[in-house]
Parts: sequence; structure tokens; C-alpha cells
Amino acid sequence: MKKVFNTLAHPGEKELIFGRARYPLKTRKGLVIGGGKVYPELNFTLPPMNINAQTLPEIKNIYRSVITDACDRALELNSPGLVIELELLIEMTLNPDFAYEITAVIAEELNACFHKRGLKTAFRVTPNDTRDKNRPPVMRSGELLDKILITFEKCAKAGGELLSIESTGGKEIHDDALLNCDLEKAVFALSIMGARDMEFLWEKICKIAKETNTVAAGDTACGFANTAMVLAQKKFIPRIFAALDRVAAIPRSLVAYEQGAVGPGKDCGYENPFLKAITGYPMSMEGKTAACAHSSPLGNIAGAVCDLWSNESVQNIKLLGGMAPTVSLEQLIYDCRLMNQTDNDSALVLRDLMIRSDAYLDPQAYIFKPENIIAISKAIVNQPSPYLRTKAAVETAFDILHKALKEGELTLPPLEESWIHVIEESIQRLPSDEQQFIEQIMPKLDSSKFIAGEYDL
Amino acid sequence: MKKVFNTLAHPGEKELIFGRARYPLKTRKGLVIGGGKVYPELNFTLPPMNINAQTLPEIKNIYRSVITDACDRALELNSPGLVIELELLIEMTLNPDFAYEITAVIAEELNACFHKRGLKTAFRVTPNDTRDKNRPPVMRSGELLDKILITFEKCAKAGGELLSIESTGGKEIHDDALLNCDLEKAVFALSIMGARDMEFLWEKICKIAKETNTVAAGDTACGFANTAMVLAQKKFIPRIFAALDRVAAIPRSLVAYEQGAVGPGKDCGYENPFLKAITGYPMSMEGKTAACAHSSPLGNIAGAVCDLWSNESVQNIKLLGGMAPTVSLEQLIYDCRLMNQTDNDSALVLRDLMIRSDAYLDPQAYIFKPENIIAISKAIVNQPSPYLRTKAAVETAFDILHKALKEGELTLPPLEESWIHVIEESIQRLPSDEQQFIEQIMPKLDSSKFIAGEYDL
Amino acid sequence: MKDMIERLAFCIEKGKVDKDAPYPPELKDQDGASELTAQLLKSGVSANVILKEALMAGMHAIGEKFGRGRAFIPELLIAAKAMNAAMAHLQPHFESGEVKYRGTFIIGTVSGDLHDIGKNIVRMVLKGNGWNVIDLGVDVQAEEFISTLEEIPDAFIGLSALLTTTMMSMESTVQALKQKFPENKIFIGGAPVSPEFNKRIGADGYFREPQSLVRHLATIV
Amino acid sequence: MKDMIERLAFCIEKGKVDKDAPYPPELKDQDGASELTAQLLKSGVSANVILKEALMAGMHAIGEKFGRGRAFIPELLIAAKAMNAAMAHLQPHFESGEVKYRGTFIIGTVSGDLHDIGKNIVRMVLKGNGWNVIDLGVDVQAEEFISTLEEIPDAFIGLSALLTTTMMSMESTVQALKQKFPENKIFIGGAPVSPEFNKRIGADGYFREPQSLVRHLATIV
Ligand code: B12
Ligand code: B12
Repeated sequence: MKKVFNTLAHPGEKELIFGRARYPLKTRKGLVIGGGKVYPELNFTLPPMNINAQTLPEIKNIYRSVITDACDRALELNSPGLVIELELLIEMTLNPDFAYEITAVIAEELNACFHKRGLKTAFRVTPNDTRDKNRPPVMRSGELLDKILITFEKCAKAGGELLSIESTGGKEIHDDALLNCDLEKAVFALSIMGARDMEFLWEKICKIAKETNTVAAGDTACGFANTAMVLAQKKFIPRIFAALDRVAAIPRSLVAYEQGAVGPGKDCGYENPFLKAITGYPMSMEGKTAACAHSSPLGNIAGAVCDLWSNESVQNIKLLGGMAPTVSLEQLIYDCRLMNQTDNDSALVLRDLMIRSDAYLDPQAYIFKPENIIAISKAIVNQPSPYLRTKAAVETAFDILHKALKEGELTLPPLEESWIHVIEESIQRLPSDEQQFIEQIMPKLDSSKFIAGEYDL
Repeated sequence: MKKVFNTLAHPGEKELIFGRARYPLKTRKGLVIGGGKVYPELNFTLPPMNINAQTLPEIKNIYRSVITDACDRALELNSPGLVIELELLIEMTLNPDFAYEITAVIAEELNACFHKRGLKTAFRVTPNDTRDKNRPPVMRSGELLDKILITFEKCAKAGGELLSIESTGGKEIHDDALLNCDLEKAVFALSIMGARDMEFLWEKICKIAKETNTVAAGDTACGFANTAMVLAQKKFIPRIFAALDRVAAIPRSLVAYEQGAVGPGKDCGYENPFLKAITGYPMSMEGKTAACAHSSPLGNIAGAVCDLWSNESVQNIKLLGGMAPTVSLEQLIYDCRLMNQTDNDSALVLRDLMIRSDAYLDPQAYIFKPENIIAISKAIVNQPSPYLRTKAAVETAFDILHKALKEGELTLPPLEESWIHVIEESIQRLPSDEQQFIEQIMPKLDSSKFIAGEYDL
Repeated sequence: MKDMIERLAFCIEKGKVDKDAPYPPELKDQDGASELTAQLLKSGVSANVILKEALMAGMHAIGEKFGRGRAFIPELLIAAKAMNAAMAHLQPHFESGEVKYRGTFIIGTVSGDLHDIGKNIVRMVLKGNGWNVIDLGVDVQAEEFISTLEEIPDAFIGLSALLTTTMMSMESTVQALKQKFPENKIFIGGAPVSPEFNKRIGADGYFREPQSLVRHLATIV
Repeated sequence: MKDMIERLAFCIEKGKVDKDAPYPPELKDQDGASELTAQLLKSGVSANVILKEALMAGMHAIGEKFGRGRAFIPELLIAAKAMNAAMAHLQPHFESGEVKYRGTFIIGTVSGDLHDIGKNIVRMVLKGNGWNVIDLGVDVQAEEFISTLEEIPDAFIGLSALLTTTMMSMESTVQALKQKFPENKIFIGGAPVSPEFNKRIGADGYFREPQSLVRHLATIV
């Protein structure tokens, strides 16, 4: 049943470009994502407030007004389409009825705006992976898991169309791996724990999508590689480590598509350009216009191959020009307009400017050069299992970065230099056999932090 | 003594482009504005708070922290330079010592960052035109004027390098002209009252700049044409009226350069592209990244010929990704990076994408097409006086828009159509003789609103 | 008679001030608001009926259009001019107490703030809806509001602020007013103001645009 | 002796846990923090001197580097490991009361919030500066803080929150704590928190990063 990706959907460097995916997604209201245009994907969150039955009416009002303002602005600025993401907050996944009601309010507004004013929209809902509320987390059973799945189902029924999650299997080990810059443990957390958990979880999500006639859209390694990116941005860990952690996340996130997801991959997955090369499905990305949510070394280059362009998250607070989500949307729309003006030639010019803008300043950006995306993606599809794919991805990326450093195409802050060797050594310690890897690493892990059985370990 | 502009500094459509001005400005710390690169110009304002002697220490702390954060972010993101604008708030111009102290704090931070960490910066200070605090305003004498001039001088001495203002001469009449969509009165307010007042005021500002070894940078018709733009954006007045009001503001704002200003023109002057074509001086512009301050139909096209790229204004409040000014700065830096990656060919490609993005959706954008900038600017320099220049600018722009509408290159909301004729008629009522114009219009004005003698009327 | 009232309402909506007025072109040389009001009064129609069924109906029609983005401010302004021309004829009836405004509304931009375009629009819309509006202008000190309220103790108050820094004057103005006149309702507006701010400073309502203020006032008066 | 103390400080800074530790390569096969501490104690150096002049000095050096962006977290972590190895030898001296921590600091991420990376860094830096840190983990209810405080009434408290929605739990936690323990200082941190918020909820200080918290603590203890 599992879909197998062993070739690239976009093998050519020039076909890897914003707005154009090999397998576009047509949504209910007729948006074609990846079919030639880039659309804004708007995210937003609540201002400081409690979430409970008493505040639910107020919360619904806030979301409703965010959506009406967004639709108004999108129409004023002639946006050809709009994608809304509702990223739930944990109280909503813990109370699936809250999630249902909020989703319904947003769906209602979007429907009204489509029918009365013709704005084509799509609506992504992202329940939370609340399983790590208990530590060590129980991954495959229990009330928390049940509620996650109920939330998916309820939100799908309430009008959510694109289903996503940022699943957390393996994070128990990965957090420490990050702070210690321990690449072996990070690879283990992502390629063994994460991939196994995603297989378990996404089989269920894809089933819900099928039953509710919605779209299984994809998962991101937000809690893994984005945490690495934030830490690197704060100069807490080396950037080169964050770059390798990123590529190590690709085979993990690919599991969703193997289980049947078809995109658009969620904004915060900077593994999406690789996933697009591999799967041909459209992808959402976030870059400079998401500076409201976090600083990033990928401000422009993240847009080079995106199909949706997102602001990640902004509180609903007032700025001089309007509420912050509306402000973000205006910025996204103008970014999209620029991309959507292009013909085949100028699209490549613009894409290459985006790439050159960032690629030589940070290893996390450098791996986003199209030739590097393709080399790393190829190394991945040439291998049979998530672990071997991850090993290959990390090795290929390290070689690419090492070469770029040697040739002076890329420079690193002096502080990072001593880390190159440390990282190289830990890559060399990755065996070619998965079972051997598991045996080699299990004794080094803090067994109080995770339940081995939840990962068939 | 007056500088005369009767030819275009940038007569060629292809030479009218971002980052490149015929007469770049070299600043104290070695930034060359208009010399090939576009730099971010960061603006910010206080959160809700009182401004008085008690709160001054807190205010200074706020500004200091905005600047240190901005410098940090600029360095992290490898920005080749940074321009800071301090737009004073009226209490500061009313208390020049406040203005002095705040300016000094910012200058100190910028100097430290330059000497210790090598960041090239320039510092613009914009005192307020407080003269309209009394109504009808006294323009040429009195304590309010004195304080404005003292503020300029003190800020220049405290470390401000680029001096700007948004002067308000003529606004007494223009506000009503706008709400009534009375083009004759608007032309009068701008080309007679505004131009005469600017001549008076800028002679003084240029003198201060000379004496303090600072740069007279320019004035904008913010209180005029930007008010029109905001009103049009709210659907309160026709967009076509706002477009014509914009071009009517060009000869007024040109007066600063006739008096000796050399740019960079201030961000909120959307008459700057024309002024760049005429004068060859570098210009600051604001577009999509200023959505934090106001919605705009010029999000991308405003960048087509800019030399500095600004966010206009944002309160110092906390967003998830950091304080709002730092967030704005990150966005500006990435926008600039994109422009700064270009060579001569790709610069034109990018510029033309920016133009196509907006030009056909709004008359205020359509007049920003380079060929239209040049046609309108030519019409201006072919005339000898502000009034005749304004008449020519309005006529030329109207013809351009009319033709575009007829040919279907541009469309207007149906509601605006009836206004085209009204506007055409009022353009036809503009006589070829300034004195005749004055005599024709004076009886129609509400004489309680302004003091004729302050404008030699 | 009904026909003539409708014609008057139409003149108000279209901004036909009087017979001589050139605007709107399609009503050239026809009677305008001024003439029609005089005729109606002469033929015995009560000032109250004229006010409600013609003037306010006409203003409501154009205000409604404006609120839905179907009319521009200059159209609202010219309608207001026509209304003023008609009101001149009704003036004696106001003085005699035969007709009444919905109430009095005192409006101003708070101290330190010189922005008035938004406030002026609010004034216009309120007038069009039958309110007696007293506009104190810009840069208005709390004391001015207080002394005006002392004269008209049952008035409503509207404060406008466009600068984040003058939001603080708004706060202190509300405090000063509430201390002396805890019962009078104070409404606030302007670009940087928000419902949260309204709550924080203890005002009685934030409105994004004048139409919603008018709707709210209709529910409480 | 002074020489050996300096060597120990250096081992802490560099994260040389013990002789067998492979890291850092340049100190291979030399004595580490564990051995040196044992030797110093044996040769009669007081536990207090070892703590202050070697351990805390070493941690201070690396913490300082980290604060200026000259060291990464993994380096901080390995230094903390070396410190722990040394502390094991000092343990009896703490128990006897001969040496003392600067004080006790209770830390946790507030209820509803599962983010802990930031909080863990704060813990590490505090420990390195001689504080006894009790980490209650994530998703910590107000009651847990209260019961811990009941046991250690002179402790300081640190709350972390990363979500705008859990800022409210932070507020209620502060209220609950202040009600029972009005004298104990509560410090807050986390990405969405700000000095204004600190003021609003009545906490005793917001710090953007742990270094400034440590500096502040040094001025009040
Ligand atoms: C990593 C991360 C996660 C990881 C957490 C891993 C972990 N073990 O902590 C995972 C994936 C689990 C996660 C989950 C979620 N997250 Co999260 N997450 C982040 C991320 C990317 C980085 C946070 C981080 O670790 N930063 C690095 C540390 C070192 O910095 P720090 O925490 O700020 O701490 C420093 C200072 O603040 C200070 N400090 C911190 N605490 C204290 C305390 C004291 C006393 C003092 C003095 C100082 C201090 O010192 C530290 C060192 O300098 C942020 C993005 C961001 N820009 O912050 C989002 C972010 C916080 N998460 C967000 C969201 C929405 C979520 C989820 C709801 C997502 C989802 N869909 O499920 C869940 C919620 C889970 C929950 N209930 O808490 C949003 C919050 C938006 C909002 N409404 O507020 C953010 C802002 C992302 C975004 N831009 O949208 N997240
Ligand atoms: C026009 C304008 C001016 C004109 C004012 C002309 C005039 N006669 O009013 C001039 C040039 C004089 C001006 C001056 C200044 N301005 Co100014 N100005 C603007 C601008 C561009 C538009 C404001 C406007 O008229 N909008 C149109 C009207 C119709 O909208 P509105 O006012 O919001 O009103 C509507 C609603 O809010 C509501 N409403 C308003 N009031 C009320 C009251 C009640 C009771 C109710 C129910 C509803 C309500 O109904 C109205 C209709 O829908 C804004 C930008 C912006 N985005 O708002 C900046 C802006 C407000 N100005 C700004 C600044 C900084 C200034 C100056 C300090 C600039 C300078 N360097 O000198 C000075 C300050 C002068 C002073 N002390 O007030 C900043 C404020 C930043 C901050 N710190 O808060 C802004 C936001 C521009 C920016 N983005 O930086 N300005």
C-alpha cells in the first residue's frame, strides 16, 4: 500500500521553481496549488489570553474577525487566492469540541466569502501532537492520541480541508541531541524513532482524510530541525549542525507522503524543497515575511521553490496599518504578486536572485541551491530505508558543505570551525546496518526519557 | 542662488532604477546612497505612552534598545549598511531639548556600532511641522517656527546627519479640497501655498545644514498626497483623484531641491520617483514592508526606483519573532538583498516585475511606470514656475490615465467612472496665468482657515 | 405630498442644494432641497415629518451607500450641504421645540493630536443621522470637554486619537470626564485605538467607523 | 596550590570531566575535574575555595564566553558535566554546611506549556554560577511551585513561558504565589514575555537571557 519514492519527480534543476509542482493539488473551491501561481498562506495566533469554555465565544470572534479582515484585504489587493492555516493551540486539541467550533467559524466565513465575493480559498487545520504532554510519552495508545485523532476528524468535518501536524516522535531524544550537538543521536531520533512514529500516525491521518474527503497534506520536523535553526540563529549551536539536522529530517518527513499525503507540505518544514524534488507535490514555505515569528537565514531562498508563501505566525494585535495578521497578509500578497508576474525566463531570474541572496551566507541556505537540493534528494531516493536515506543525506550534505568551505564559496564563523571535525567523525560512526546502529546507540540513551516499546525498539 | 531644474537627470527609462542615482550621496560613515546598492531605512515610534520630562529617560531607553537591536540584526544578516530615521513626535519639536537628547542617544549607539563593529550607518532626523497647531497657522514667524528651527539645529548638532521634514504649508486648504475632491483647490494648496512656504522654510533648513555640516535631505507631501492615498485606500475618495493629487505634489516637493537639498528624499514621498528623474538625487521609498504602517496599492512598484527602502513606522511592541522594529528591519534587509544581487540585466528584470505587479491595478501605480515617470517629469521641467509645472503635471498624468483607461490597460471601479469627467472639467478650468488663477480661486476659499499674508497672497 | 417628500429625500441623497446648484447635472434647473423644504412647510407638512422622512431618509440612503463603499466622501459632503440648506428652513421649529435632535454629541480630537479628517467624517455621519453635533476641533484639552458637558449635561462624547502617544491624552481625558460625569457615555475611535484599549481606559465603546457608532447609539437612545 | 586551582578551573571551562574523558582532545590522558578536585581536597584546600576559585571561576569563564557568543551550548553542557563531577567530591562539605550555594532557585515552565529548551539553559547558567537549582520541569501547576516553596521558603522562583496563551498561566501562577509568599522574588522569561507584561502581572523582573538574570541576582543577594 505504501507509496515508494525511488526517483525524483523534479530531476531537473530548472524545473525546481516556485509555483510549479509536478503534481498540483486542486482544492474544493478550485484553487490549484502548484499549478503555476504562488498563493499566500496566512497564519495567526491568539493574543495573550486563556482558552476555556468561558473564553471560547471571544476566541471565535477573534478568529472570525481575523478571517473577515484577511478576506477583505485579499480582495482589495486582487489576490487570486488565499490559504488560511489554523494551527490549533494545545487546549483545542485537548478539547476537540473547541477545535471543531473554531474550525467551523473559519470555514463559514471562507465559504461566505467564496460564494458572495468569489474569493478562492483553501483551509488547512493543524492539530497539535499533544502526546509529549506526558513524559516519557506514550505514542501509540491512550487518551491523548485518541483526542488528536478525534480532533483531526472533527476539524475535517467542520470544514478543514488540508490536514497537517508537526508530529513529535523522537523528540524525547532529539532535544538533548541538539543541545549536545550529537549527530548520531539526532539521526537516531529522526530516522528511527521519528520515521517509525510517522508511519504509525500517518496511516491513521490518511485514513481520516479519505473518509472525510479531505487532503492529507503533510508533516514537518518543526520540533527538530526548526528548533535547531532557532538555536543556531541565537548562536547557541553551530549553523553547520543545524544544516545537517535539517537534511536528516527529510526522510522522516517523507514518510507522510509514503503513507499517502499529497501536499501542500506545511510552511515550517524547510525540508520541503527536497520533498518537492522527490514527490512532485506542492509545498508551503516561510521566509522573510515570517520574520514576525522568527529570524531566519533563509529569508529569500525559502521562496525559491515554494507553492504557498506563509508568515508562519503572528499574534492578533494592532499595528498602525491594521491588525498584525492583515498586515502580514498584505506583505505575503505582494511577495506572491512579484513571483506571479514571471514568465518562464524571468521566473528563473527571480528564483536565482532569491538563491544568491542567501546561499553563500549560511550552510542552511547553501543546501537550498537547486543543484544541492537535487544531489541530496537523489542520495535519499537511492536508498531503501529511512535510516539509510538519512545517513546518505547527511553524508552528501556534509560533502557538499565541506567542499564549499574548502573552495571558499561558503564561510563559517571561526567558532564553528572546530566543529566540522567533530561532526565529520560522528558521521563516520554511522554504520551501514540499521540494526547495528540501534545496538550501538541504545546504551548511550537516557532510557528514562522515552519508552522503547513505542518505537518497536 | 536657486538651483534650476529644467532638464531630466535621468532621461532614459532604463537608467531609472533602484540603487542607482545620478548623484549619489556619500555620508559621514562612508555609506554611498544611490551608488549601486539599496539600503534599509528603519523607522519606528513609541508604544502608547506620555512624552514629558518624567518619561524622557524611559523614552531614551526605548530608542536605545531599538537601535542596539537593529544594529545587531543588521550585522547578523550581513547588511552592508543601515539608515535610521528618527521621526520626532510633536512634543519633541515643542521641546527641542527632548529632541536633542533623544537624537544624541541614537547617534551614540550608531557611532559605537560603527567603530566597534564596522556597521556603516546614516541617521535621518525629521522634526515636525508644528506650525499648524494654531489655526489658522502662522507660517513665517512665532514661537512654533522658532522651535522647529531650533530643533533642526539641535538635532544636527546631536548627531543627526540627514535633515527632513513633512512641511504643511497649504494643508489648511488642501484637507477640504481632498474631501471634496476639488482639484483646483488642491492645485492651489500645493503649487501656490505649499511651494511658497517651502521656499521660505527650506532656505532656512539648507542654511542650518550648511552651518552644521549636515545634509538637507528633502521634504514630502505626506500630509497632502499620502492623506489622499489613505483616503482612496479606504474607498473614501476616488483613486484617480489621489493619483492626480500625487503628481500635483511633485513641483511642491521639488522646491526643497531647488533650495539646495540633495536627498535622500524621505520615504513617505511617493513623488520621489519623479524627483529622482528630475534631480538625479537618491530617494527613499516605502512599499509592502511598510504595510505595518498603512495599506498601499504600491507595494512592489514603490521599490522600482528606490535607493533606500523603508518600513515607514512601527510601534516598539513585541511580536513572536522579536520587537516589531527589528522584525521590520529583517524584512527590509531581505528585500534589499534581493535587489542588491542584481547585475544590470537582472536589475531590469526585477524592476519590471515590480512594476508589472502593481501598475495595472491602480492609477496611483500606473503613473509609476518608468515611461510615465519620465513623461510627467519632462512636462514639469519644461515649465518655469511651480504653478505651471503642477498644471502641466496634472494634465499630462490625466492624459496618460485617460488613454490607459480607454485602451483597457487600466480599469477603475465603476464608482469612479463618473468622476473622470468632473476631474477633467476642473483641469480645464486651470488658467495659464498664475495671477489669474489666484484671483479666480481666492473668493472660493474659506478665509477663516488660512492667513493669506503668510503666503504673499 | 408623499411624492414631494420622496423628491426631497432624493435631493438630499444626491446633494441637490437648490435650484441654482449645478450639481448633480441630471437635476439641472429643477427645484432643490431648499425649495422643496419651503414648499412642504408651506403646504402644512410638519417639520418633524420633513426631518425624519425626507432629510434623514435621504442622508440615511447616502450614508448607507458610503458605508458599503458605494459612495465617496465628496458625495456625502454635498448631501450634507443639501441637508444644511433644508435645515435652515426648519430652524425655527427646532427653536420652538417642535422638532428635536436625537440628542447632542460632543466630539473632538484629544490634546496633542492634530489629525481631524477621521473625526470630521464621524461628525458628518452623526449629523446626517439626526444628531446635534458640537465639534470642539483638534488638540482639545480635557477641560474643554468638561466645560461643554457642564452646559449640555445629557450629551454623548466622542474622542478621536491618531497617534500612539496621544492615546495617553485620550486615557487622561476619559478619566477626567468620568470623574465628573460618571454617567455620560464616552466613545472612542482612531487608527491606533482598539477594543482592548477601550476596556483598559474605561471608555464605553470603540468603533472602527462611524456607521457602527450610529447603529450602537440607535440601540441605546 | 594556586597552579592546581587554576588547572581545575581550566578543566571546568574546557569540560574535561576526568582522566578517561576523550574530550577535549588536547587534554587527552591528563587529569580532569574529578581527579584535580580530589587532590585539592586531600592537600587541605577548603571546599569553599575550590568551589569559588576553581569551579565557579571555570563556569564563569565559559558562561561569559557563551554570553558574548563565543561558545556554544554543547560547550556549556560539557563544562557543566565537569562541574558535576567535581561537585560530587564536594557533596559531603555541602551536607556538613561548610560550603553553601548562593541560594536556591526554583524553576519551571508554566502550566500548559511544554517548551523547555530555554528553561534548561537558564538552569544550566544558574548552576554554573553557584545556585542550587530545583527544576520542576514543564507544564508545572501553581500548586507545585507553592508546595516546593513551602519546603524552601527563602528560594527564588523563575517561570518560563513560550506561548502567548500560557502567558496567562504565568499570570495566575504569579498571583497564586504572591498571595502566599508576597516576599519571594519571581522572575520571568521566554520569547513572548516582555518588561511591560512583567509589570502588569506583578512579577519581579523580566530577563531576556539568563546572564542578565544572574547579574541581577548578584546585586540583590
Ligand atoms: C522549539 C519549539 C517547539 C518545540 C519545543 C521543544 C522543547 N523541548 O522545548 C516543540 C516542537 C515541542 C514545540 C511545540 C509547540 N509549539 Co513551539 N516553538 C519552538 C521554537 C521554534 C523555539 C523555542 C526555543 O526552544 N527557542 C530557543 C530557546 C533557547 O529560547 P527561549 O525559549 O526563548 O529561551 C531563552 C530566553 O527566552 C530566556 N528564557 C526562557 N525562559 C526563561 C525563564 C526565565 C526565568 C528567564 C530569566 C529567562 C528565560 O532564556 C533562554 C535562553 O536565552 C519557537 C519559535 C520561537 N521563535 O521561539 C516555537 C513557538 C514558541 N511554538 C509555537 C507553537 C504554536 C507551538 C505548538 C502549539 C505547535 C503545535 N502546532 O503543536 C506546540 C505547543 C506545545 C506546548 N504546549 O508547549 C509558537 C507560539 C505561538 C504562540 N501562540 O504563542 C512559536 C512562537 C512558533 C511560531 N512562531 O509559531 N515548539
Ligand atoms: C493624514 C495624516 C496626517 C495629516 C493630518 C491631516 C488632518 N487634517 O487630519 C498630517 C500631515 C497633518 C499629519 C501629521 C502628523 N502625523 Co499623521 N497621519 C496621517 C495619515 C496618513 C492618515 C490619517 C487619516 O486622515 N486617515 C483617514 C481617516 C478617515 O481615518 P481615521 O482617522 O482612522 O478615522 C476613521 C476611523 O478611525 C474612525 N474614527 C476616527 N476618529 C473617531 C472617533 C470616534 C468617536 C469614532 C467612533 C470613530 C473614529 O472613523 C474614521 C472614518 O472611518 C496617517 C496614516 C494612517 N494609516 O492612519 C498618519 C499617522 C497617523 N500620522 C503619524 C504621524 C507620526 C504624524 C506626525 C507626528 C508626523 C510628523 N512627522 O510630523 C504629525 C503629528 C501631528 C499631530 N500632532 O497630530 C503616524 C502616527 C504614528 C504614531 N506614533 O502613532 C501615522 C500612523 C503615519 C505613520 N504610519 O507613521 N498626519
